Amino acid sequence: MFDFALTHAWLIPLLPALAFLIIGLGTRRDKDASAKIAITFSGLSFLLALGVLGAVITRPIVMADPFVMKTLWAKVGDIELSMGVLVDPLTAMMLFVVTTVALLVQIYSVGYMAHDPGAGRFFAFLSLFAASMLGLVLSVNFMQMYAFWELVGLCSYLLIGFYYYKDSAREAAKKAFITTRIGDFGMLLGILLVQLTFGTMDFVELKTLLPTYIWETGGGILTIIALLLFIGPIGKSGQFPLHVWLPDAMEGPTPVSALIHAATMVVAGVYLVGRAYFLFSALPVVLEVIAWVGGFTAFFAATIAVTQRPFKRILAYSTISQLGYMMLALGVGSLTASMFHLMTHAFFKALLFLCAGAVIEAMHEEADIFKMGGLRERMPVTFRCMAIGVLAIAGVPPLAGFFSKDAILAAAAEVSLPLYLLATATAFLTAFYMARLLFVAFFGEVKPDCPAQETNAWMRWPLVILAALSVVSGAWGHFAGFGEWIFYGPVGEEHIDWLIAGTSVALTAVAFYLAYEIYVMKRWSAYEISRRLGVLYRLSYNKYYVDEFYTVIRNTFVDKLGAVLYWFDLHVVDGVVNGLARFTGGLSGVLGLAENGQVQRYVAVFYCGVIALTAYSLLIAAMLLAVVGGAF
Amino acid sequence: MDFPLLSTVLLAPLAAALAICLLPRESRDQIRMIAAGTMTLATVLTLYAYAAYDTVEGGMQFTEEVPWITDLGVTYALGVDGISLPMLLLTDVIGLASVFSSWNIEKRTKDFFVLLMVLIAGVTGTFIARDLFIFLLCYEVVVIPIYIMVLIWGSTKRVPKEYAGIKLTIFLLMGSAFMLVGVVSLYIAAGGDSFGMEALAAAGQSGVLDENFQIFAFLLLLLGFGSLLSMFPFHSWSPDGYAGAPSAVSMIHAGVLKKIGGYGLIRLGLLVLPLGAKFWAPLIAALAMVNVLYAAYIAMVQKDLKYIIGYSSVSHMGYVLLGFAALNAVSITGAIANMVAHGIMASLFFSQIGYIYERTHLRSVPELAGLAHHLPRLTVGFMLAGLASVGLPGLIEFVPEFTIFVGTLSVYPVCAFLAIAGIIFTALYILRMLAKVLFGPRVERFAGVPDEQGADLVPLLLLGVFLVGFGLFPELLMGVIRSGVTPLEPLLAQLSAAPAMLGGGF
Amino acid sequence: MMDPFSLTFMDVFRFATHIGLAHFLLLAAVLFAIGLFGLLTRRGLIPALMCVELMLNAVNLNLVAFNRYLPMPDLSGQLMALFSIAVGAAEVAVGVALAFRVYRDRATVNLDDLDHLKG
Amino acid sequence: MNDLLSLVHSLVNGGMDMAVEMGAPDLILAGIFYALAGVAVLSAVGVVLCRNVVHSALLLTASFIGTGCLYIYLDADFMGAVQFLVYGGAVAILIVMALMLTRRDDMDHSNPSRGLFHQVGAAVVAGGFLLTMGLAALLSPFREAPASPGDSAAGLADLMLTKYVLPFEVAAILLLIAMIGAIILAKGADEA
Repeated sequence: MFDFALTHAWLIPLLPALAFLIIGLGTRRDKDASAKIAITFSGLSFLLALGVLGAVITRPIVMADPFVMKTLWAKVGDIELSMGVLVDPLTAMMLFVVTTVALLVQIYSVGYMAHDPGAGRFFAFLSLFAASMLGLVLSVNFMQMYAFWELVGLCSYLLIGFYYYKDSAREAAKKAFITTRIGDFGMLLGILLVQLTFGTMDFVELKTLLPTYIWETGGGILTIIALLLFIGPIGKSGQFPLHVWLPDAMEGPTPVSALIHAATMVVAGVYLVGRAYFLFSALPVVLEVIAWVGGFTAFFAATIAVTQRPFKRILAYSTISQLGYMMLALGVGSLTASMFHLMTHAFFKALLFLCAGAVIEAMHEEADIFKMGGLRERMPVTFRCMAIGVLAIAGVPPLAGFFSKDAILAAAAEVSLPLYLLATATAFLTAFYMARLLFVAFFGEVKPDCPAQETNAWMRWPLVILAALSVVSGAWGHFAGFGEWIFYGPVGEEHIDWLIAGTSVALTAVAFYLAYEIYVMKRWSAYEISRRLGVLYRLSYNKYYVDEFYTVIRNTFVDKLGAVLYWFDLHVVDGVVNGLARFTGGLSGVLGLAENGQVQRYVAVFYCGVIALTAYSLLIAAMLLAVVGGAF
Repeated sequence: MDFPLLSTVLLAPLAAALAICLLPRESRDQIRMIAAGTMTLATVLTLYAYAAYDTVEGGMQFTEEVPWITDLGVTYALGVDGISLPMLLLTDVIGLASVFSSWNIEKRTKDFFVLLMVLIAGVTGTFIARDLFIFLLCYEVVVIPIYIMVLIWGSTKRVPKEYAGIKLTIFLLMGSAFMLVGVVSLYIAAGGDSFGMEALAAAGQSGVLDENFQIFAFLLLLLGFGSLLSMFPFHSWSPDGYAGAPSAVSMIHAGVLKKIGGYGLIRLGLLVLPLGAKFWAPLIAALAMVNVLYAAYIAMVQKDLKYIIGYSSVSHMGYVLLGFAALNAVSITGAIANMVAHGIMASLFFSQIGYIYERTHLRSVPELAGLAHHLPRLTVGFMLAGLASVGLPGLIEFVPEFTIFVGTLSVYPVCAFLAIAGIIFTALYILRMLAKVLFGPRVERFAGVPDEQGADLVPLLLLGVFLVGFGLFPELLMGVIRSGVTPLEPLLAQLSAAPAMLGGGF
Repeated sequence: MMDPFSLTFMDVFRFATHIGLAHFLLLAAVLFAIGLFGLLTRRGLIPALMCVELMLNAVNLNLVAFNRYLPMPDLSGQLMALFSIAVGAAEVAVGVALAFRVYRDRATVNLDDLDHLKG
Repeated sequence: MNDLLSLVHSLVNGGMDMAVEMGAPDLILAGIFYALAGVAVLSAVGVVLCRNVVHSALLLTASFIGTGCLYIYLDADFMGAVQFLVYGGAVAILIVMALMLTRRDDMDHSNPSRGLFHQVGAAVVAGGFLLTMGLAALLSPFREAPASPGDSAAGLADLMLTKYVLPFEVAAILLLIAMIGAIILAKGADEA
């Protein structure tokens, strides 16, 4: 049965794609039918993913020897572009995570979208997204990955802009697509260079070709290629400086935020680096760049999250920060830690977002956390799930985040002290802002006109399942030997460095305490603190003005330049054309004197021509005679 | 092959034009039915040819030959190979779609469809002719209907339609004048006994035409085909022309007619004048790069939908030129595929714009908003075309673009790099346009606009099927094109071995 | 071939008295030129037509003269002139009818007033 | 009467003989040529310059007749006859008729000419034409052959019905068409 799943792994992305087609062409007007179809196909694909996982464990399939099936998609010249499936433990883990979260989110959406007339469309897009993401995970080569990479970008665009009648959603969708497109540009260049350098884009073949290549020619060009490739993940995984789209992406319906912009799509970048880790890990310079980009992003986003007020935006910056963590882990050489955190983060971040969705729906679209309060009593189940999520992301043992974050900190500590300190500081900030979120929204007094009620069962059960996963996945991964399963290079040793773990737990505790004092006990005024911090606060609150910077860039280099070029086109290029036309017109005016409509003028001109021709032929004849001499 | 399939495809629209001529002015229904029926027949036959074409065998198939003007060596010779077959398919599919796009024409319906049929026949002829004389003849047949159609059924926006029409026509004629000189000098230089393309190509590749002549003649052809393909700086007719033309003409023009330029460059430029092509290739690459970026930038500040798509098509033609200039099998495959891809999506765009314009008489982006509320089908059409033009996988443009990039990056690294950067700008202007026109708050003035249905829906369905079909199964397209490009490989290998002559290494 | 600088009076006299092809060609040229001058200067449509007839005659004269003086096996030249006369006659008939028509439509046969061809 | 005829005949014959004896038949032929050419040219000049268009028409006839005589001089008797009949007769009458139909006012100034500027321009064009054509005529080295004796009418008839039968028929059709066309033009299609 596991073998059946393995050999039919290509069905995993195709099933949701089929659901998309059926809904899109048939049932999109029928909400219930659409939901049923989407969930059924996702469920099937989840079962198959479980089967694949089972096959990987039982067979066993190891990282060094993946299972590959592929088929020719297009052939151009002598380059074969193929599509297929590549299954190794990494893939299996991703399949499991993606199908699980996707299934749960779809179930949740039944409740969440119950009153939206566009729900059919919503389920179609969700299915398409699941298909694209699963196709990306199963990629056998860079081309396939790029193709599905673009498709998940499309789904993200469609889903962020799902409320297309809202200007903000429309703009956010556009921004997301274009920002990630900049990353894709770099990635595309990298992929093309891979093809040109190695003559193939296939992961397995590249893996075998690479060592010889480096041995023979060194890493110069490869470094450029890898850096170009890395631009893609910077865009997709919201790393600095292309992170700007991710917070805005929260304009989409909340389940989308949970599925795409927290749990799955944004980790595509991390996954790409992990999938091509044989390439990146061979190039120390690139690794260092990745580590610093990741570390900086993690800290940078955390400092912004501390001051934000909308519920989902805090979570969005938290996502950016956690993605930075994953990148950092990759940069310091630990594929295991990164992928481990990817998995746990997917569960608890999806949980947090779904809770956010529940809360915001209960609050009738009110997103500002300072307008909530006391929700603990109104929404007990949501509160408990939320609390579990917060504790998990803050790294409180024995929840999931503790194990994965600890693995990253340990890996960073081995490589570089500054990076470790940065990561630890981020951990502290993370605990603080998550505690702030929890305390402000769920503790304290219930606001007088608060409409919040507990959510319905469709939305509640996915929360509970995700909460359970957030609790156990870390410990399960840790004790079941995640590191022996997904790794690159030598197998990482599974142990907990108690010094590092102790430090981070202690810092977390301090952060929780501080948040409690400020936001629950009100011992210190948050307002006072922000006023004291002055510039720092404003920078953080305004997200370091990155968006404004980009707006200026765009206005100057895109719109103004476009206007200048248009002027050039109208007045120079077209000017020449019209000038030529005017010149011709003028010339025809002069020549037109010969043709004023009077027959006699025509006759005169005609005979002038006759005379000229005769004179010319006489001349020729005379010259001929001169040459021939007295032949006549 | 006993049944004269290609002749039927070529002459059916002419026969339809004749039949429509004989009908009274008032019988609009019969006129439209004849046009639609004829184009359906042609499309079905072409699809049959496409399916029956033997890609393993390759070469010219479905050939027909009848000596015509024996003194000049003119033969009525038709045939399709892997390069022209996709173009023929494109012509008939877009032709059929354009008939339905013009379904609601009220003004002088009869004249319109007569001209449209003649136009389609002319374009068909250029692609299936194996004789240069027939090629030129068909090309000239195309020009006049376009002019008349712009004048009578066109629309005046930024520039008067008379200006747009005459500009378009003059550029086309100028191109054909250069072409004519090039072709005649070619004919004479090759011995002056045949206009057959195979014979000329054999002469060109066997060294009968010396290098200087090739360089000179290629320049003439480049000026001709280049202005047809809206190569910078000969592009300014294209946005103005599309803006002035009725939507069927825009569709055929952007979708197919422009492609005659690229097709001619490959069929004549490369095959007959390989050394000339090699000489001018770096210049073409540089201009192509300008095309891509320059037009994309300008598209960004346009207000009129047709201008946006007009400049967008100039930009996309840059990719075709770039693929041609790299002169290797991969890039040329990409160039041909890109012509097909762009044809489908540009005509889809124009048909959708035509629908909006027909119903609202608006085409300016700031005046349109929130159409998705009232016109979901139109929205699907716009999104499909827009996303295809952004190069999304699963739609027709992805593989061709990717192929061109793979083929050109090693030959012209800088040009290719900048041209690839064009994908960002393309995304920018296309998404801006889509966002503004389709999305946003509900606008009540568009509430009464009916969505596409019946005949109006046909272009969307027809072109959409190809857009998605060739996108999901690119081998359907690439396989046929490959069979056309494979025979060129020895020639291309020979060329790439020779040193670049003009600058080189842009 | 005559060298214009070594012509003596006798040469000229001999040329003037020995009528040959050249004389007829010159005569035809003179007639033609007169007709042309008339065609360019007359204002009326019918006088212009008359001048055209003069020019046609000059041409016919040429044809006949060629037939007479050049080595010809048959009378093709004369026949050409005959056809030319036929065509010329047809032309006169149509031309006069046209003039009549123009006169009826526009009440003038003045060529100055007939400039419809003007773009 | 007979005597008178024979006298003239002998006079002419005698004159001819005398002239031949004097070694000057060329001179006489030249005189005839110049006389006929003078008639043709001077009448042509008159056609162009006369102020009265009726005079022009009459002089045109004279010029035609002069040309017809020159045809006879060139051994083209039949051509001369045709010239007299067609041009000297039919065309002249046609033109006079047309003049009568399109003229109402004073005949004395019925053939107006253009201004001096136009006249000079026309003179330049015509002069240039005469110059180039004259030069061409004088400078061209024609190889002249002696006249071939023969019946011109018979020869033409022979050619017309054998070698040139198709152009002959075409010319006939052309004349027919011209006739119908002229009638329709003159009468107007709606009336006809």
